[in-house]
Amino acid sequence: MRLLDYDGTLLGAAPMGVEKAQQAMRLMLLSRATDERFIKLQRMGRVGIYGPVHGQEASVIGSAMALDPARDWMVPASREHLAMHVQGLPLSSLYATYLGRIDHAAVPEGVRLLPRQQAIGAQLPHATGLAWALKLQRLRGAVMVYFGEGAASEGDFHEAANLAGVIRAPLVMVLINNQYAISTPAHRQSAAPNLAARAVGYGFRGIPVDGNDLFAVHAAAREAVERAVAGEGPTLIECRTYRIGFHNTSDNPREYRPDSEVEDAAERDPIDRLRLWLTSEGAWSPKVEAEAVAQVATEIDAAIADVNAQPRPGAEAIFKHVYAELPYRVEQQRRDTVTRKEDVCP
Amino acid sequence: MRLLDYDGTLLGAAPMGVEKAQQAMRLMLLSRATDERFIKLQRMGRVGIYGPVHGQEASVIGSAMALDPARDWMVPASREHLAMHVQGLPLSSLYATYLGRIDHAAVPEGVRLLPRQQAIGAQLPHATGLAWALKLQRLRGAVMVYFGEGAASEGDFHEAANLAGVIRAPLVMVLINNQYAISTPAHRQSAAPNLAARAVGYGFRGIPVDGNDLFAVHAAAREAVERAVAGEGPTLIECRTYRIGFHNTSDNPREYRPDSEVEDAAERDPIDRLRLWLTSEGAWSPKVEAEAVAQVATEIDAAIADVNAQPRPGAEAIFKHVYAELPYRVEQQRRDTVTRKEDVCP
Amino acid sequence: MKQLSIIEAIRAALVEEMERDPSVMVLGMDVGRLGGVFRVTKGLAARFGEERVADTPLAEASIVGAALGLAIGGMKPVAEIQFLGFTQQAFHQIGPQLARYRFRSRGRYPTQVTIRAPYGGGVRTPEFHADAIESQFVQVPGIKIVAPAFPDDAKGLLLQAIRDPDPVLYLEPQRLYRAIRGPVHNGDPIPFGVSRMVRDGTDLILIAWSAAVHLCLEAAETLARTGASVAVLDLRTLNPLDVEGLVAAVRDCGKAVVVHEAPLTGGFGAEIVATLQQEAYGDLDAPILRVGSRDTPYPPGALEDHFLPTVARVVAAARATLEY
Amino acid sequence: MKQLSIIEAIRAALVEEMERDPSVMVLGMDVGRLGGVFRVTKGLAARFGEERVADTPLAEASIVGAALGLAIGGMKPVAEIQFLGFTQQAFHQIGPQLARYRFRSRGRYPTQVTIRAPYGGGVRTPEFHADAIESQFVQVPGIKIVAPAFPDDAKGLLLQAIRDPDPVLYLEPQRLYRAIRGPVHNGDPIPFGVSRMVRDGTDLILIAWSAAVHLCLEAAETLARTGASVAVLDLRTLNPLDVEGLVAAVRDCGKAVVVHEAPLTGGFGAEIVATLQQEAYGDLDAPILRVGSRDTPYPPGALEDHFLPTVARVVAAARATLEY
Ligand SMILES: Cc1ncc(C[n+]2csc(CCOP(=O)(O)OP(=O)(O)O)c2C)c(N)n1
Ligand SMILES: Cc1ncc(C[n+]2csc(CCOP(=O)(O)OP(=O)(O)O)c2C)c(N)n1
Ligand SMILES: [Mg+2]
Ligand SMILES: [Mg+2]
Repeated sequence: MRLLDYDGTLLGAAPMGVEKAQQAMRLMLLSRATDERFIKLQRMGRVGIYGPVHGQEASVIGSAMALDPARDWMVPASREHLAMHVQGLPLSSLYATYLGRIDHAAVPEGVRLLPRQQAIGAQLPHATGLAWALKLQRLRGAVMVYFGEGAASEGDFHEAANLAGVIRAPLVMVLINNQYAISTPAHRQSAAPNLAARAVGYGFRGIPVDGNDLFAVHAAAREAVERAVAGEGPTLIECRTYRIGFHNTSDNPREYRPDSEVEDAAERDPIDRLRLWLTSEGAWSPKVEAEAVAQVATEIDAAIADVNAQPRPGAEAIFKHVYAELPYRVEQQRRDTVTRKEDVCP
Repeated sequence: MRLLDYDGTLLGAAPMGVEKAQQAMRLMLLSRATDERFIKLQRMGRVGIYGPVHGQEASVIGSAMALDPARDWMVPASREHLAMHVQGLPLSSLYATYLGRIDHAAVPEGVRLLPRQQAIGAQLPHATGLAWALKLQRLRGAVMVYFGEGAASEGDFHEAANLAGVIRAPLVMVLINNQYAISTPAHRQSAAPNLAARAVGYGFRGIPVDGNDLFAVHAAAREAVERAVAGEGPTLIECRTYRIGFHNTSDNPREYRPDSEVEDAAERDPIDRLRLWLTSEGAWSPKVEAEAVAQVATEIDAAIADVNAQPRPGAEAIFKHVYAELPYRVEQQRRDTVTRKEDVCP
Repeated sequence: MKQLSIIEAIRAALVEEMERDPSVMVLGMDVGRLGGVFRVTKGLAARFGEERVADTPLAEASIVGAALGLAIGGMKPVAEIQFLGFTQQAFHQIGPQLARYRFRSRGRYPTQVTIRAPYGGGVRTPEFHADAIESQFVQVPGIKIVAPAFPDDAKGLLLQAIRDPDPVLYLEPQRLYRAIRGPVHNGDPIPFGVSRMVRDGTDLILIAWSAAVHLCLEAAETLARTGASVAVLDLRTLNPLDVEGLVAAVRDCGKAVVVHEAPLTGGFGAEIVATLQQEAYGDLDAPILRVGSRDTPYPPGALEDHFLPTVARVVAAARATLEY
Repeated sequence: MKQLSIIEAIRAALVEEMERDPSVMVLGMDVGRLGGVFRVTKGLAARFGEERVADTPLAEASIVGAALGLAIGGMKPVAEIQFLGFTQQAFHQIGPQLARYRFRSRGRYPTQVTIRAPYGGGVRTPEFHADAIESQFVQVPGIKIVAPAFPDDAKGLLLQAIRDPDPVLYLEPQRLYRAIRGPVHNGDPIPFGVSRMVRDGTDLILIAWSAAVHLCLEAAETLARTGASVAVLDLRTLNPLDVEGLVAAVRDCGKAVVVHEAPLTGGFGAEIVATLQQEAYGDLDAPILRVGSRDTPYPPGALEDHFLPTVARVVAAARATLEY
C-alpha cells in the first residue's frame, strides 16, 4: 500500500489535512534531531547506549498519530521514541531514560503507555492481554503494539497474535520491518516475502504498507484502530522501511552491509517525501523548515535541561518498586546499602 | 484435498496400489486394536495412562508410509504410536513405554526415530535441527515431524517453522488437526480456519488435506517428502481429522462435547472409507478382515508377552544415561540408592 | 467447620474472590467448560461466564504475558498453568517480565497476577508433570512463592495471593489434591511469610513445604516410636521466607533437617541451610542435612519412588543428625 | 606463550575445534558476517563458510532446540545465545529438552551441544543483558555449567565443552572479555570439576567463579594490607562441582566466604554453603557468609554499583568472618 509516491505525488486520498501533515513533519524532524542529539551525547559519554529511528520516522509517527491518547493504549518496543511522545509522554521523561533518571522516566499517571521493552518481542503478549482487558471491561479503545521483523521470529509474536485472534482483541500490531535485526537481514530472518501475510494464520487482517510513506502508514493504522474499536478484531500492519542508522551506538553497520544499500535507501527518505508533498501544497518551504528545525532544537534543549535538573537516583532506587512492601531480607539489604552511603555511582 | 470420498469412491489417481492399501488397512486395524488393548490394560491398572489414536489412523499411517525408513527420519509427538512402528520400532518396544520397561522402549540403533515427546510442541525445533543436519552433511533424506493443532499454538511451532523456511530444511511438518486439545476445540485454539495457510508466513508450502482419507494424506506426504529430498524445502500438511476417542485414559469427553458430534465424526471413519474402496476393488472382504483382526490380535499378544518377559527396571535405571559419566555427587546418590536396595517399586 | 479437600479449598477461594471482586478472572488451558484437568475450576464458567473463566490456546508464555497485560488493564487474573513443569515454556514471561514490571515501570504498573500450578510427584504422571522446580523461581526477585500443604492454608493463602498487590506463584500439591481433607476456615486471607509449626518437638526440627510436610509428619511419627521428639515446620511461603520463624525453631531444637521434593543440588533447601548457618550458627548442634530428590531427571512414574525423598530417607537423615 | 584476551581465547578454541573436527559448527544470532555482537566469532564465517557459522533468526528457543536436533543428526553445534538473560526465552528447550535427551532416549541420543553466553554486570548494559542466572541451571540435572575467569581457562574449558559428550552451558564473563589478557596454553582441554586456587592464603578462603574471582583477588589484596592471609578459590565449573577441592580448601583455612554476582537468595552460593556445612562441619570455625547482588531486579546501568557485590562488601564480610 502506497499513497505518497517517492517524488511526493499523492496517489490516492490524503488521510490527513495539511495542518496535521505539517505537525507530522515537525514530529519527524524532532525525531531525527533527537537521534542526532543522543548520538552526540553518547559519544560524549553522557548516555550509555542509544538506538536511532533514522529512516523509520514515517512508520513510527504515522502510526502513533492514528491513536486517540485519551482512549487508546500504546505498547512500544524500544526504538519508537517519538511515538511515545506523541502518545503523551513528555519529552523530558522520554529523554530521562537515556540520561539515567529512571524515576523521572516513568510514564505519568493518565498516559496510556507502557514502558520500553528490551526483551525482543516480550511486549506482544502484554499488548494482547491489555486489549483483552479493555474488551472484558467494555471500555472503548484499541491497543497499538510495536515490534520489528526480528521480533516477529520470536515465539512470543506467534502466541500473542494467535491469542489476539481467538479473543478478537482490539489490537493493532505494527511490525516495523526495517530490514535488519542488528546485522541479520530480513531474508535471513524469514523466507516469507510478506510478513503481513502471517495474519491469515491467526484469522485476522494483515496489510503490508510502504513504511516510508507517512500517509499510507497513517491510513492503514487509522483504519485498523477504527476496526479494533468497532469490535472487528486485530490487524497486523507491516511497515516496510529501512534502518538508515546503525542498530545502536555500539554497532558499525559497515561490518555487514554495503554503503550503496544505505545510499539507495536514503533516496526513499520518509521526511523528503512528505516535504515534497507539503511543498507542492504550498504548506512548506525552506524558511518554514528552518524555523521548525530551530524550534525542535529549543525543545530538545529545554527537555534535556529539565532532565538534568532532576536529582540522580541513589541506592534507594534499586529497592523501590521491587515489591509493594519489602520482605524482611530485602529490607535488611536496603538498610545496609543505604546506610553505608557508599554512593559509588557517578 | 481429498482422493477417497466418504463412500469409498476414488476421486483421482490412487497414490498406492492395492497391495500397499491392504497393508495400510492392516496397520490401521493394528492401531485401533492397540488402542482397545491398552485402554483395557489401563483399566486393569497395568498401564499408567494411554492416549488413543481412534479416528486419526489415516493421518498417522498414511503419512508414515510416505517415509523411507532407511533414509528418512521421524519425529513423533505422543499420539502417533503406530507411525513409530511403521518407521521401524518393534511393536514390543512401542508397547514397552506403557508397560514400564523404559530401556526396552528405547529406539534401537539404526531406526531413524526420536522418542515420544510429552512437552507439547517441543519436538518441532528438534526436527528442524535434525533436517538441518542432513542438509549440512549432504545426506539424502527428509524429516517428518508430527504435532497437533494445539501444539501449533506454541511458540516452538512458529520458531521451528520459520527457521526451517530460512535454511530450506528437508522437513515435512504433519499437523494432525483432530479438533481438540484436551477439551479445547480448534476454534478456540485459533481463529484461523486454515492452519496450513500458516506456511505462507514462513515462505513454504502448506496443504490442507482430509485427514480421514488415507490416499489424500499419503499423496500429500509423499510429494512433500520428495520435495524435501530434492532440496525444495519444507512443507506443512494439515490433516483434518477428528479425535473420536478420549484425550487419554484420564479424560471424559462428555464433559465438554456432545455425543452427537462424535457420532457424526464416526460416520467419516477412516478405516470404513478405505475398506469400502478395497472391497470395491475386490481386495477386501469380511473374511479377509476377520483374518486380519485375528492376526493383529496375535501380534499384540506376542509383543506384550515379549515386553512382560523383560525385567522391570530398578533404582539403577534412574541414574543411567543422565550423563556420560556420573559426577561425584550423583554417583554418591546412585550408590546410596542402589546399595540400600529399598526396591520400593512394584 | 467444613471439611474440604485441597481442590475444594482452592475452588472455594476462587469462588469467594470472584464473588467479591468483579475484576478477578481465571484463564488457562481447559479451565472453562472442563474445569481444568483436575477440575479445580469446575463449575466456575457456568457460574461466572466464559469471559471470566477463559479457555486459552495451548501456549504458556502467552497465558502469563496476557495475564500481565490484563493486570495492567485493570483485571486481577488468576492464570492456571496446567503443570508447573510447563512454566518453563513461559519462563521469560515470568521472571524477567511479570516479576519485574512494577520495578520497570517505577510503580506505575503493579501487577496483581496469580499463577496457579499443580506440581510434585507420587502420582505416576508422564514426564514434566511432576517437576518440582520451585527453586528456579526463588531467584526471581519480585514474585512471591506460596506452597500450601493443607486445605485450610490452601484457601487462606490463595485468598491472600489474589489480593496481594505483587505477582504470586501459587504451587498446588498435586499428590494431596484429593488425598487429604481438613477443616477450612470461612475467613480471612493468611498472611505471607509466616511459617507454621505443624508438630511440636524438642530434639530436632524437620523443615518442609507442600507435600513434603506430610512426609515429614510421617517420619516424625516413626521417630517418635524410638523416643525422639521431632518437630515439623511448614514454611507455607518460600518468598517471603520466614527467617525469624526458622531461626527461632532451630534455636529451640539445635538440630534440623530440610526436606524437599526438588532434586538436592540447588534446591531451596540449600538457601535454608545457608540462611540458618549464618543466622543461627551459635545455636546449631549438628550440620543441617538435606533430603531431596536425586540429581537426575524426573524418571518415568514406575521409578519415581527411587527418585523422590522417602520416609525412610528422612528418618535416616534425622537419625544421623540426632546422633551427631 | 601467547597473551590473549578472553575473547581471543574463546575464538582460538573455536577455531581449533572447527579445524580439528568438521562436525563442529557455530550457530546463533549475528554470529556470521558480523562475528557476534562482541565479535567473538569474528572471521569464522570467512574461514569456515556461512554454513558452519550460521546466522539464525531472532528466536532463542529454536536456536537451542535446533542445536539439539543438529547434535542428534551428527553435528557438534556450539550455539551462541546473545546474552545469558535471553536463555530464559529458551528455558524449556534447555532444562527439559537438551539436558534430558540422553536420559529420555536411554542413551540412544547423547547430545553434544555447547551453549555459549556472555553474562554478568559492570559494563552498564541495558536490562536483561547482565542477568546472572546461572543458579537456575544448577538445578537442571544433565547439563554441565562452566564459568571461566581467565583467558587460559576460557580456552581449555571451551575445548573440553565442545568435546564433552554432555551438553554444556559455557558462561562468558562479559566484563572481562577485553579487560584482562593472560597467557594461554596451546594445549589440551581442561577437565571439568577441578577448581583452582588462584591465590594462596591461610586465614580465610574466598570462593567464587567467573568475574567475581577478580573481585575476590582485589579484596584479598586489600585484606593482605591489614595482615590477613586470604586465599581465593576459582570453582571454574559449577556442575560438576569440585566438592573435594572445596572441602580441602575449607579444611585448611577453617573460614570461608562465597562471592557471586547473582542475587543473594537462591544463588549458587547457597549450595556451596549447604554442601560445606555438611561435608566440612567439623573444620569450620565460623559461619560461611555469602556476598551476592541485592535481591532486586538488575537495575539500570547507572545504578548497578549499588546492586553488585563490591570489593568493600567482600572485605567487610571477610573481616566479619576473620573476627568471628
Ligand atoms: C529476546 C532477545 N533476544 C536478543 C536480544 C538482543 N537484540 C537487541 S535488538 C535485537 C534486534 C532486534 O531486531 P528487530 O526486532 O528487527 O528490531 P530493530 O532493532 O530492527 O528495531 C537483538 C537481537 C534482545 N534484546 N532480546
Ligand atoms: C507444553 C505443554 N503444555 C501443556 C501440556 C498438557 N497437555 C498434554 S496433551 C495436551 C493437548 C495437546 O493437543 P494437540 O497438540 O492438539 O494434540 P492432541 O492431544 O490433540 O493429539 C495438553 C495441553 C503439555 N503436555 N505440554
Ligand atoms: Mg528490524
Ligand atoms: Mg488436537
